[in-house]
Amino acid sequence: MSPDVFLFWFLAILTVISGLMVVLMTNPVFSALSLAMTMVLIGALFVTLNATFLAGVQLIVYAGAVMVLFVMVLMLFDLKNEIYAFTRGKISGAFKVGSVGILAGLVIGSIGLTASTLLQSSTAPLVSMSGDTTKDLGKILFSQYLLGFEALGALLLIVAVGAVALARSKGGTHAK
Amino acid sequence: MRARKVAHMPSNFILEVGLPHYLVLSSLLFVTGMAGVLLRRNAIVMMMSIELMLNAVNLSFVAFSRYLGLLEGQVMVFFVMTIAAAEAAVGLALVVAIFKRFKEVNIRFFEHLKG
Amino acid sequence: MPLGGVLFITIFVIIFGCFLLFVASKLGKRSYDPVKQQTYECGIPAQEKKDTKISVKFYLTAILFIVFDIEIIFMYPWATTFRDFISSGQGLFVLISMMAFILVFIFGLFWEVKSKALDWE
Amino acid sequence: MGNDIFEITVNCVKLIIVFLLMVQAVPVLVWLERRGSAFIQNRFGPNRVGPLGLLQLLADAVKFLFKEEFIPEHGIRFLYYGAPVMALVPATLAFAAIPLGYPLQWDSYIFRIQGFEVNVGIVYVLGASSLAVYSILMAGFGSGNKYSLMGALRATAQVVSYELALGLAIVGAILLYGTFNLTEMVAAQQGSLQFAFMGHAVNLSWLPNWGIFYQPLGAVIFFAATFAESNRLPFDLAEGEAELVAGFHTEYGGFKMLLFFIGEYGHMMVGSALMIVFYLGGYGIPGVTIPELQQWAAGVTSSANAASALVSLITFVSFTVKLAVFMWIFIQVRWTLPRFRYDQLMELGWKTMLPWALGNTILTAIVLYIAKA
Repeated sequence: MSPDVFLFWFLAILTVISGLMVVLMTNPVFSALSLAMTMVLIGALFVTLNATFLAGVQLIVYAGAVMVLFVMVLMLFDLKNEIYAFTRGKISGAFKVGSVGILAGLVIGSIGLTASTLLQSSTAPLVSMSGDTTKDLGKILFSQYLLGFEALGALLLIVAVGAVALARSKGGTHAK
Repeated sequence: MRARKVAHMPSNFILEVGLPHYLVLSSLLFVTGMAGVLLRRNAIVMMMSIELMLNAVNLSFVAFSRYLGLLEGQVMVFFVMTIAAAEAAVGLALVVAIFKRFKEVNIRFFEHLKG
Repeated sequence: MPLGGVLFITIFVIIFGCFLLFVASKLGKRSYDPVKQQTYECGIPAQEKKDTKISVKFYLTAILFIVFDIEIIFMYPWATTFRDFISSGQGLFVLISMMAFILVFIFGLFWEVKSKALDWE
Repeated sequence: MGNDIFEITVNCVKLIIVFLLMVQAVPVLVWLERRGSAFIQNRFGPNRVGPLGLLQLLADAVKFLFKEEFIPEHGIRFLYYGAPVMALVPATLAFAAIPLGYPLQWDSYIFRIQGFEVNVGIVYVLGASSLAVYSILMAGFGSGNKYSLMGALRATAQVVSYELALGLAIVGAILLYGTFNLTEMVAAQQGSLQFAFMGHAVNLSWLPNWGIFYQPLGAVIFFAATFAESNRLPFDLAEGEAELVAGFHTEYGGFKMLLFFIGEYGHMMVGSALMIVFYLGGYGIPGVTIPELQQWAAGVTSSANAASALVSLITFVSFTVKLAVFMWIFIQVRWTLPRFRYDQLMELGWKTMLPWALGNTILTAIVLYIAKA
């Protein structure tokens, strides 16, 4: 077993476990922490796919910013283990789990059936991407996708204004 | 057709890692996130599950980008990350506004907000 | 990128830290006393935790951090490739488009300052 | 295959050495801090145990080891014990990516004096150190104490705010070097100060080609932000004794406290090391280029391997000296300046440092464009 393959399996198993913990933990703070771990592991998986810059961005944006916000809000509310953490009603719960399972089966089955024809070659990339894709990413972002980039700038402005307005609604700045 | 299958199918599922592996992993994570959205009652945990689904999609974008040799997938991931972060910021702002008013984050409670 | 090295040192550090904590917990003497287990509360009996009031300001700061952090992250690919764009003759175009982006950034920051979202009391 | 195993073993041993280097620097720094603060405040400081009190820390460590272990009543066990362990991880990960010396060449094998080479060094280091927030939050929530929680939230808001100024101050440096790679950045800063401006070649042979001469404002903002990132005075609002007892580590004692200490000093070292790499020429020596050094080393010993080892050693010592100077600045500042008020702190971060860093970025881009086009 080569190191790369070992790394993939190691990361994949850890990712699935921590992903399941997000859903199964009854304490929301633990859910948030395991989601942060999932994000870090997905960043590591990005590295195995040669997207090193994106892996760094994943760490900074998701693990370092978005999840910090989630954890902070949970601590602010100080939510204890919930009595009704999961959906009530056995039938509807079983129905939901079943539908999710069917979806998983369909997707994985279709991937398995088409694995042979997927991209013709499924183990080696068609065009070998050089080790450093960061500069190419910058070039493509600032030529072909410039409009989307500027639009995202405007979106972020709107989010900054809107989120602050929402958070400060009802006049006061302190939680009651 | 059969000849190509022999030539290109990963000879060993465990020893050779390729695109299908990443896609299966991504779909597993997506389904986990979806189960979270359907089963959990806490609005914040539901939003976290949505983040998990978005991450799963990002993983498949990057995998396709790597195995197709196209960088567009990575640009897309960049955009998805931004949108996801924006969604988290606004969504949590809404939840905090509701919590401040009613002291409740259970999703059942939000049904009472109907006009 | 040395992913194996990163994982190795992470796991090593976690094991190292856990080992130290374990050794320290085994070596110290133990005696049970309910007063000792109480949380620190300046010498008076600990009160209920529920009534801690925490300013929503912290959470507001975190939201603004996310937004501005992403805008800064967008500058990184630009910063690495700007020299290449200059030498290929597209420098002015990229400079202007980035300045438009930064202008939006400045406008956002200005708005936050104006609306007193960044003021603490 | 044998080659692979050799490579993996060498790298693992090297990583452990880098980690231990960071950990063993902490007792020395604590001693330096205690003696230094005593010197600044006209006291003696620890001077009883061993020569100059150097063994004081050994005694402290033994005392820490035999402290009684207990967990607070409302504490959450996993978070309470996980936080100190987690405090070690980000600093170690970030420190391992920093080039500490010129690569050593032994026959045909190139041995890097750095934990691992990362081609997106800056983004990786920032990402790794942004995980430090979790340790603080875990400690604050796991202790089940309101002072801990409030200290943790304060510390998080502060670290997060200054991360913006920190990240933005670096953009100027990235523009200057056009790369994320820390080794390439160091290589770009060797030699004497020379650049081409609008077709004129400028050469100031009496100054080293360091980033601080191109990015003075960026360097100042970056250095100030590292103070806030490592929660040191004048930015240690998280543990304002009068208001919050000891912040997020109120309930911690013994070895758990020591692990937080290692994390804090680790962050100081990472911040100083990054400052050196971005703005002060990394492991280079002012006035001497690497080829000159190699020539000199070749004159000292006849063996090429020994000469290369000598060059690596000298560059490593140069880096260590610079690091020591910065650590001393950290200590001096801590014992000289008073603490900020929380609103002043936030005001400084958001309304002063962020706009100035933004201005620095714009100015750098425009000057770069004028100089090159």
